[in-house]
Amino acid sequence: MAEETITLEVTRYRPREDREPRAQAFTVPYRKDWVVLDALNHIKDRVDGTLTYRWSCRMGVCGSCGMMVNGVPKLTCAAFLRDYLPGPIRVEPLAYFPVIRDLVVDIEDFMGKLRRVMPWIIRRTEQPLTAGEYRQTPAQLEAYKQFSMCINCMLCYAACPVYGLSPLFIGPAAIALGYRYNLDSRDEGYHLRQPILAEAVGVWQCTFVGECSAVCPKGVDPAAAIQRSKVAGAKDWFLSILLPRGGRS
Amino acid sequence: MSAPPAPRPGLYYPKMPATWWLRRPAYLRFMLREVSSVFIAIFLAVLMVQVYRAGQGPEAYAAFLERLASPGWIAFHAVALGFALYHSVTWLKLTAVVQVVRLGEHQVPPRLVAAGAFAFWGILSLAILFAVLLRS
Amino acid sequence: MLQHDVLVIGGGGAGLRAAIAAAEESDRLSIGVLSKVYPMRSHTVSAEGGTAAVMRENDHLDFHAKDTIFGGDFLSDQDAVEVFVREAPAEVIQLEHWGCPWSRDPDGRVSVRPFGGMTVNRTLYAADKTGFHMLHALFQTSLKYEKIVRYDEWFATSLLVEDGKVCGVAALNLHDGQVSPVTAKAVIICTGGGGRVYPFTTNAAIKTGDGMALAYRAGVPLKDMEFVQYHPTGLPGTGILITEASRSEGGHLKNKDGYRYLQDYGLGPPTDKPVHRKMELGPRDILSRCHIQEYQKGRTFDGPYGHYVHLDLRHLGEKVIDKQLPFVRELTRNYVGIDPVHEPIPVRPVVHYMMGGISTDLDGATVLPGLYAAGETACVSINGANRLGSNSLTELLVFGARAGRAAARDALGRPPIRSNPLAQLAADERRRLNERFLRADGRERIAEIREEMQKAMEKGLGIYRDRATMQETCKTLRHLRERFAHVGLMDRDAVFNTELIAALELESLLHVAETIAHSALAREESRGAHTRTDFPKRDDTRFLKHSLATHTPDGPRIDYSPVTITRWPPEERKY
Amino acid sequence: MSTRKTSEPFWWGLFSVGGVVAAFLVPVHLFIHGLAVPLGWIAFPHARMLALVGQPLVKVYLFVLIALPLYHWAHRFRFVLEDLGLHALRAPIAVGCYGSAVAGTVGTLWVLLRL
Repeated sequence: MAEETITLEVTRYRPREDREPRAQAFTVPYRKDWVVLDALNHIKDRVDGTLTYRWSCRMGVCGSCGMMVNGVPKLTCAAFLRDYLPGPIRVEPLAYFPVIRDLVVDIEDFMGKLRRVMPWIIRRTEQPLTAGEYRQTPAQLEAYKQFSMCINCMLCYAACPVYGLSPLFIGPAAIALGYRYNLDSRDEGYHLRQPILAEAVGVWQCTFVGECSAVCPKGVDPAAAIQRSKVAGAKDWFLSILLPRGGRS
Repeated sequence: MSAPPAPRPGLYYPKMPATWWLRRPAYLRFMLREVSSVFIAIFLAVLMVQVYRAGQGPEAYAAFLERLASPGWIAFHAVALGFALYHSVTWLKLTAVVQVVRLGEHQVPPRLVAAGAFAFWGILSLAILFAVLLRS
Repeated sequence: MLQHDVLVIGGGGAGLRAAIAAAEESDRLSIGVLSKVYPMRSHTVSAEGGTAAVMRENDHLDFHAKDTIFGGDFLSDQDAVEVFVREAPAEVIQLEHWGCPWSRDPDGRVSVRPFGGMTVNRTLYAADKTGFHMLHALFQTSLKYEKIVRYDEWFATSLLVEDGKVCGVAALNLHDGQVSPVTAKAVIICTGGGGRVYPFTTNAAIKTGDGMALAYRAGVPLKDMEFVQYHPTGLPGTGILITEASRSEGGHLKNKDGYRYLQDYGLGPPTDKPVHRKMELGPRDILSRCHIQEYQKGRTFDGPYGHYVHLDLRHLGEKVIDKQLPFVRELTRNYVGIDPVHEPIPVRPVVHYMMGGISTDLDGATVLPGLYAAGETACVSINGANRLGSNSLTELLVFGARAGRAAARDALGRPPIRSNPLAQLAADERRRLNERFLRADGRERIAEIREEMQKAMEKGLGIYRDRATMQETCKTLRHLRERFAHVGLMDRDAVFNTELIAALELESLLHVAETIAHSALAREESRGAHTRTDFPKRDDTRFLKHSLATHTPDGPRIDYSPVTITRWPPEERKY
Repeated sequence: MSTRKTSEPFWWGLFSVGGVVAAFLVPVHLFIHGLAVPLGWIAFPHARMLALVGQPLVKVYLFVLIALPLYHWAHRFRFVLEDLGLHALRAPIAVGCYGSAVAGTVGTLWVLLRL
């Protein structure tokens, strides 16, 4: 009996030899419970050991295996072959990022930006551990929880044409994480963090395409975080005009 | 603003063609949304001229209205109305996501906020139409 | 040359906690964190249920200690457990101060939930993404420390040892393929476990026991490797973890007759509300064995991925599931197309955690001067023969921090490292990788050897074990090691050579598999997760001791060391 | 506040307000003035028009209706041009767009105050 198969058109790029990426077709067995990542693993283990990509948890939480599947940023561990029948399926590296090799992109730019938004709790005075936890009501937790769900998978950057056009843009995930700490009732670092979010290359670059939120596998809604930071930034700006010396310190 | 990161050798830097917004339906919808502002602006400029013509006297005003009745302008305004409606729908939907509305401890779901905004928009539009009809 | 005072290998929970602890110990220290993946990709991210610490008035350090020791079938070192429970509360509060979004009670205190084998509610949680939130809180906090220098996507290929002291590692930078020495006065291994020696595991692809093998190859013994924990509730096929929290929130395990079978195995009586240590809140080793026995009685379901039972959450209702177990719902919907609000979840036991690891003292120090270890990769040992759920996240905090501080103090007291001999050692390592993998023309395929190893491990070192099959597995593993010498790579590129990484990982896996198999073969008793059909009873006279596997050219040599008993003399383990 | 001064919040603020005005008010006016009146569905003779715009409140209303959405247009059009690849011309584009909106505002004021 002939085995059912499906074809993947996978982007290949060897930095030492290729000037441009090219597509290579692989035909793999089709199984209805296989995801795109399973197909890639099949190719790597049995067909071509040089195929290069990242993956790890296979349960949608480590954020390693983001790629463009038929032009849309996806976690390949959660993209089932059956949803792309009859194929072929185009598998490309995440858009707008520099490509290191094949399906592996360079995310150092994001790592730097993440650090810039100071994604940690900032306090004027640190309560000693012996005094126990900072109290935080379930409602206070709810206020920022959604924005703490980011797995740094970079799908939002790959969906964001603004990032593609202007790589200086801080971008959806980093802004959402900065905003997450601004919303945390334990944090007192708004005055340090918000100016970074509200820089010219920060929230103001965003034109609210909204695709970052559409592709987010964790429902973070970075677009909302960005727009709300704009509202806060505009408020701060007009306040600083009205009360040049007062307002928020 | 810091300088753009220097390209590193060995990496492939993808280029962004000027037609990027044709690549995905969502991008195209975004572009149409942005372009709606052009149609709105043109309409408002026309409205301003209409007010100006009214100040110049009945003849100038009538001539202007006649010009507006030409098929070209009617077509333009029909298209512009489509864009204006598209702007309103997208704007109100997105505003509901951006503007957190709280009732006590709880956040009002964005869908509900949007529904409220749409209702307000409808009532306001009817009121304006009614006011114009009454006066004319 | 890349030089640091303290070098942490692995950027997961334990590694980041150790790095921060070292950074806070002294301003004068430079700290490196070297990891084969970006820190936020580490497997800590997949932990779900929670982290245990005594937080409430109705609890006591001694209760936590007793539960842990009892759960570990008295193989835990009790001095280590006492340190562990004592330092746990401050560690979880520290993490709270660092922004971890713990679930909260209405009064603003962190919430606690029951967990398997615990007598009191003491498991803090962030819904059912506790590991994810802990890892990201630690990672994001670590960004605050400028003296923590990261080497993301670097693979440590060997320890550099000079004059009997660890002086750093040789490491492969994935981005350019260069092997460089990274020197340090103290090295902390925090690379997690090696669940990938088995075919069916909750463990991520990266969990290949690299750190264990690194230490083992340098002559450090691996302790209690025979104890491998099966988690009773993984999804068939993928092995995706369905957290124990789904049972502590009140979920029921049912066989194909819809019967809560755990009551037949001394865990009853069944109650509607979960009762500590009863029924579904029994310890993982026992629940996994019950599953196999149900299967043998023909009372499990049969599916394309073998036998399974049902984890039924329907009676909890949508509200509870969405608030306390949103990830379970997300996972089952995405991966098996089942909504736990309306349908029971198919589950079966799956390899989850290694109680054993690099043998360390209470400060994470190994017998090799300058080398430390913490987290799943280490064996302190607090988990004994069976770890209780939610102790591992606490362990990586407590012993990660202790190892970080101890390594920092160690580094402060050591003279500068002489770099010349190390450059030579690293050059040797570069040559080894080149000749062994990149220029070799072997015919053996990585995937084939890996799959045969996994099959052999599942067969001989599963939930139930006996001498004959284990001997067979030992033989197979030895044979695979010989085949591995002839492994051939298709990928000869320097840049991001993941096939080379896969080969190095397979080398680690084979070492780890052998230590598991040989340690298990030598332990002729049943204790905790190590169950032998030919020796069904615990034997305190002969085996109340830790096994130590030491590397020799002919495979692991097994020795023993005593278990530290302080206040809890061994007794029969009955729930 | 140590924020590096950027005028972006100011223009974004005007853009937002203009967007709100455009969303709520423009469609119905577009319908009336662009279609209904020219097509004769509604009569809108000169006398009524003049009487209407002579009222101060109506003048304010017309100012809001016409001037504010111009900033909405300016902001969006600026980014549309950038999106189409004119990145190198960012500064002149911004000046041109916002400048046009300011000119439109002055023009609107001039027309309304002359009446």
